[in-house]
Amino acid sequence: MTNLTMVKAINAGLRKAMERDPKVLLFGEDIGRLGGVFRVTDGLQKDFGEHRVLDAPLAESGIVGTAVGLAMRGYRPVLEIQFDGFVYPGFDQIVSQVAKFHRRMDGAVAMPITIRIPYGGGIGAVEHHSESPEAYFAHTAGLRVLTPSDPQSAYLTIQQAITCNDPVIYFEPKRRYWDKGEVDESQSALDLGAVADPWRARIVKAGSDVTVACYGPMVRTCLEAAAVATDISLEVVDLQALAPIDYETLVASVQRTSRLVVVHEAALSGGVGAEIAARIGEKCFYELEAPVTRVAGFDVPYPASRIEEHFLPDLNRVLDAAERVMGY
Amino acid sequence: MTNLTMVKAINAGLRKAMERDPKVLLFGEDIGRLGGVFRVTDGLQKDFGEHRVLDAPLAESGIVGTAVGLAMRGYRPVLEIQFDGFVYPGFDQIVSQVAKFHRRMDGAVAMPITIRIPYGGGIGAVEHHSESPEAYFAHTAGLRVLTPSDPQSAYLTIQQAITCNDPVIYFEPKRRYWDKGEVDESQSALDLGAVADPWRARIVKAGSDVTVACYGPMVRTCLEAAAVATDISLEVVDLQALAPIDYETLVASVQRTSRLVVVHEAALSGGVGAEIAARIGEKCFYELEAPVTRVAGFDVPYPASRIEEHFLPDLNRVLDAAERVMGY
Amino acid sequence: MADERVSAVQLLTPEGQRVAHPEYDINLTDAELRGLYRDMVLVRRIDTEATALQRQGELGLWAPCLGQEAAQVGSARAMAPNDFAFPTFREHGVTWCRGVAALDMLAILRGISNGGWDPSLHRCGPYSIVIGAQVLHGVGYAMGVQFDGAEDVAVTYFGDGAMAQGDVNEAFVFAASFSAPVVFFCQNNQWAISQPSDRQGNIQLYERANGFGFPGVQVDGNDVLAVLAVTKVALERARSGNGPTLIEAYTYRMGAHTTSDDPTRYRLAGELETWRLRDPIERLKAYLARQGIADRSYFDQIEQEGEKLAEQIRDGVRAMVPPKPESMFDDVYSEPHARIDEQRAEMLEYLASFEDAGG
Amino acid sequence: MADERVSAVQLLTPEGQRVAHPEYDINLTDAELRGLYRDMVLVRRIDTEATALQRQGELGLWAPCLGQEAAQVGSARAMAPNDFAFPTFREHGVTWCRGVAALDMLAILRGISNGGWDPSLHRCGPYSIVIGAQVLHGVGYAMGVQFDGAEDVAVTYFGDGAMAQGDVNEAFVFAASFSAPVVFFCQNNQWAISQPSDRQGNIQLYERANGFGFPGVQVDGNDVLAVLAVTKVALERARSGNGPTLIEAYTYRMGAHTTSDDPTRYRLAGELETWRLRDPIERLKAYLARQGIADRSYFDQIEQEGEKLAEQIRDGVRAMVPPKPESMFDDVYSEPHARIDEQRAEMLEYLASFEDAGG
Ligand SMILES: Cc1ncc(C[n+]2csc(CCOP(=O)(O)OP(=O)(O)O)c2C)c(N)n1
Ligand SMILES: Cc1ncc(C[n+]2csc(CCOP(=O)(O)OP(=O)(O)O)c2C)c(N)n1
Ligand SMILES: [Mg+2]
Ligand SMILES: [Mg+2]
Repeated sequence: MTNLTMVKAINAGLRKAMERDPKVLLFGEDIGRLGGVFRVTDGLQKDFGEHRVLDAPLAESGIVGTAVGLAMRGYRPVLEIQFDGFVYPGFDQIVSQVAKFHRRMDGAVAMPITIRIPYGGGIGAVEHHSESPEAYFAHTAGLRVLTPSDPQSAYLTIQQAITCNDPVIYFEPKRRYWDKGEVDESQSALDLGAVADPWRARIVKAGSDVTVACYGPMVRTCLEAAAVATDISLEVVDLQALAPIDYETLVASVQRTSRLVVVHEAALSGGVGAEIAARIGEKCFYELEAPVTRVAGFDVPYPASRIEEHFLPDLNRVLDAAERVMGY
Repeated sequence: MTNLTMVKAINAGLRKAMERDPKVLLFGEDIGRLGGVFRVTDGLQKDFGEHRVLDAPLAESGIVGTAVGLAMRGYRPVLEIQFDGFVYPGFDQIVSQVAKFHRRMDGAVAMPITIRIPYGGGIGAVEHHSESPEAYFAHTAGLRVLTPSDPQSAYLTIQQAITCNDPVIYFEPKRRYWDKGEVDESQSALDLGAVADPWRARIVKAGSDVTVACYGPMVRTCLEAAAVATDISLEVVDLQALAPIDYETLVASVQRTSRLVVVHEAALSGGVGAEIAARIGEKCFYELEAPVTRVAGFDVPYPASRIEEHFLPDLNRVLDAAERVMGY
Repeated sequence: MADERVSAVQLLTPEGQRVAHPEYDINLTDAELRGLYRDMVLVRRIDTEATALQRQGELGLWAPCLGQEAAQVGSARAMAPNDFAFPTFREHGVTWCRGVAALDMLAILRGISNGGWDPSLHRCGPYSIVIGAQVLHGVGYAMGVQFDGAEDVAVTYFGDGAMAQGDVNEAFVFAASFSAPVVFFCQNNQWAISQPSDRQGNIQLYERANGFGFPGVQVDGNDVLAVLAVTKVALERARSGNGPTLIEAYTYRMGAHTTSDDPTRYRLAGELETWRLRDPIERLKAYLARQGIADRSYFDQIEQEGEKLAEQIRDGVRAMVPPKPESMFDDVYSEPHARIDEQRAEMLEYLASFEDAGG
Repeated sequence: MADERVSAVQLLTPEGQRVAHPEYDINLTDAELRGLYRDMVLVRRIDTEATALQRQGELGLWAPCLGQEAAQVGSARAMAPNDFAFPTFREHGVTWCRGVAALDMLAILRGISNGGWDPSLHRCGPYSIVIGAQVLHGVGYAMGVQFDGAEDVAVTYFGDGAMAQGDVNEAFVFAASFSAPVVFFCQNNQWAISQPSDRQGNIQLYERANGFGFPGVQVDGNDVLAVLAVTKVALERARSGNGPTLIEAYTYRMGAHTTSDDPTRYRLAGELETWRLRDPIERLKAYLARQGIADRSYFDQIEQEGEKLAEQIRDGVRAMVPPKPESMFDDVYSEPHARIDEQRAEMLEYLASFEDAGG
């Protein structure tokens, strides 16, 4: 066990993946000598060379589009999008090519592409640097979406994303990049399936009154809420995978608690929480004692950083929602 | 009253809007001499000139991006995206610029841009020509989303979209382009507010057992289902606006029927139906006799045209869902 | 060429006269020359048949390559077996040369598949529909070749209209930056649906390349020999590590954009007449006949081969059956996916409910 | 310039010697020359102060324009009042010349706004952050000018890195196609964060223009006179209906990419030393002094003006208060919106619940 930040944990996971498979390439803006603006790829170009860790020209569609060609040639590209708000120039290649190529070719061509995107708010950044675009990708057939919440899950799931033969949009909660945690570096993705299936939700804190479903940056927030909630027992579920979502775990939890609060930073309307509310509303129709309640960002463009704290769900808003569902 | 196809009705609406305001410009690929691949702009370049109806180079980001500049100069651009699947290269300009510019500038700059997109399946087209990307835009703060369902609503709402000072993504149900209907061309957008508010849902068929919420291409399908449903009385609600959705009308309907089926062609997970299910689940928690049930496309890339009929919701699937909600 | 600005490499005049070129030349055997003729005639036959089948309602759509056979066959025949082609929906001449079966080309248009063949088998990508997208794929593939230390080349096809797309220009940047072994083959068929190619500015398209740091060359796209010669040089350049070339094949879309299009709305009939005189097949035929490389009996034989192929296509297309509805769930992912399994099961159950009702 | 491939227009040597140029020249009054000096010094003072304020935690971030003052001031001072600038986040010299108050430039970085000023008031767009996006806006604006029959010109700013973006290249296509009155002003400051500008291929950036059908010119970006002269010509060209020009101002980013960046990770200190000798302000100062256009007392006076400005900025920034939380709902739409009203009400109610609890 080592105590690592999430940045270092992802770095270690990338290193493992590159050691394991020479076809794994890293590709993105400023990821080489600089090591990425968040230093996630720090040292990897030095150790693996310029043909394994490639600095890309400043063009996101170009990065994703050439990755499709690299995949056709048998490579396993791991892309870094510098910030969440800069994935949109690459949206067409992601949605029309990466997501659809395997189906288009009746399975003859695989698209084992991982697209890493630092996402979410809470770091006081300027516009376009604090977006939560996960719903766009979760709604796109052909993609898988993963997001880790702590160093250990980051270390494992980044390897699993790279090993997966399907395209994975890998959202890294940038405000948690510098959180530290114990990481078991002896675990290898090859025998992870049994230890930690990335496509399963994790109950990170058991509880009995209200299930709180969350992911990425909000897991810590919800754990903090659960810790201070004196008279309500919260069960915190880290979804981990946003596409497909593990409803088995979630339904089982809601069947126990009868109440569900979903928490995310992304705008409320049409967010991932909407799909969860719809599904749980169906699957747990008779069990629910209160409507599925969402705590989310508002339906406005991400605000200037000095007021983002009012946009982002925090401990108080989670508790407020928990109290509301208990009041039904 | 004239009997017009939806294509002709939109053409008439565009003409009205252009006559009313010299700042209205049409911009898109092949919309001039050819009149657009669906002939929606037929004859308009001839009548208004090459500076009012502009043929654009083949570059969607360029079309949307220059429209932002045109809007800054005081124009009111109405863009045509040739097919649904070709809006993605323009996604960045739509999401990061068109949607956010007004807020960014604290209201100092308006973005009265209308983006017309023929959408949906049912015409037996090749890949990328039958997409239903409305959820991406409905989830994007700063945009409004409208979709007409028949010639009369198309004639009115296209004018209202253009008159609106906010950006409107205007989805045209291409499989209904050739449906005919009575259009009252004497109605002008200037006095439409009272007659037909585009932001209000329309109850297109009253009923008492199940509310069926739908929009665009599915409205006709649901009306047909309602017509053949002998033992269940369906109330068909044409949402018209997908952002913002008129929950007032919808909630009132569900309060009467206690049951809701939502129908759309777009993929189920994360579709507009998810948000509706989530909201109605909240707002009508005590009234609902059955879970909100969705009839939608599957979570797969749009299939080859010879099997698209199995992807698209049809009369039978709507009836099947209605029966299911009645069975609770 | 009529247009004064055009400075295209030519080895065969429209009348079928062989001319010399200071930079580009090519020596082909008689058999190779006859082969090029055969390719072009058969591709045109496929094209005509597909157009006819579309009219009969057997195909949903068809994008004819009529008039562009020399550009497509000449460039594709220049490729080595291991080179990789990235075509658009109009490149039937390219897919033909890559060994894709005619019926497989029609699968998309028949609406039974979105692909049609295994790219690795033919070293030829699918018919790409989103304008410009495949050009980046070609560059990425070429980068992979480079990292492999291999000597293959990627050839990406696109049209004059595509030169406006961001993706195509980004492809130029990436190719130049990595000095990737790729050939950009642009067929300037004068039209992007209704848009004339000069709408993009008062300049020849091949000149775009220089500003990105690699050479551009314009070739008479209706001259199969010149196209072959120019492409060979570009391929060798790429193969030997000298990076990309942009080839502009100056040609003409003699047919409609697709069978859904009505070109009389935007272009004058006279234009078509001018280009009929430059027909790529007639040109080579005249040369072969004049040189005694082929005679009437050879031409007739190819004609017959074409008729037979057409018949096969007719029968084959009619026999093509749609896939099973539930196949839409196959290959969406290559690893197990709960949501897909659930929805497939739902569909099957739903479909079965009709059978029960019927039975 | 040290780089042999560089062929930049220069009117003032790094030593402040006035040299002639066959094509470009300019005659400025002494007052104008002093004005350019004043602009550059004050812009640098704003820049230094902002960098300091960021270190003190008063600003979230700062993107210094250190070293690029001549490129920015020279081009912006060439513009007519009604011309319209489309800057990026680094163009403090441009916004300064467009009359934007220094404190308004800092609003974004203070995190209290995503804009900061009214574009129509200054005829200057906001600091654009998504690389390349504003270049298309500039072209669209210029198209509008053209449709209006007006004579304004749009000047769009972007960096060497941005030359790779699809949007920038599409902007070239649209501008050429419509012959739009726009000037593309690219500051090649040698770096796009950690990427050296020659990564885009072995060619000078200004040469990109020719292939799109309009002229490109390279200017010594540290020579404010040359920049002004070259920009004036491009503006006149656009104004008189002759379409776009690409100007590559060859300069150097002397500071970090932003205050979050650590350039020692990717570039050598020697580079900075070389460019220090080409400092744009020292160069003009030497010329002014040598020519007797300004003397020490003038320089001191500007220095003092700078100190006063810096003080104003310090005080002003500290006094800037964040907007009300509920302001995030303002101006999302310009017409009533039920969902927004509902959420604003919810927020206000929620916030009030704390006040109740506290009171
Ligand atoms: C991104 C995108 N936008 C629009 C279209 C619709 N479209 C199909 S072909 C075409 C014209 C293409 O012109 P060109 O590149 O010259 O190729 P050609 O059709 O002449 O072979 C257009 C606009 C598309 N397929 N993709
Ligand atoms: C679309 C997009 N991708 C990535 C970024 C992150 N980013 C900000 S500045 C920058 C480098 C820009 O380089 P250049 O265009 O040369 O301008 P400079 O910073 O040198 O002024 C990058 C990659 C961005 N802002 N937008
Ligand atoms: Mg063409
Ligand atoms: Mg730069």
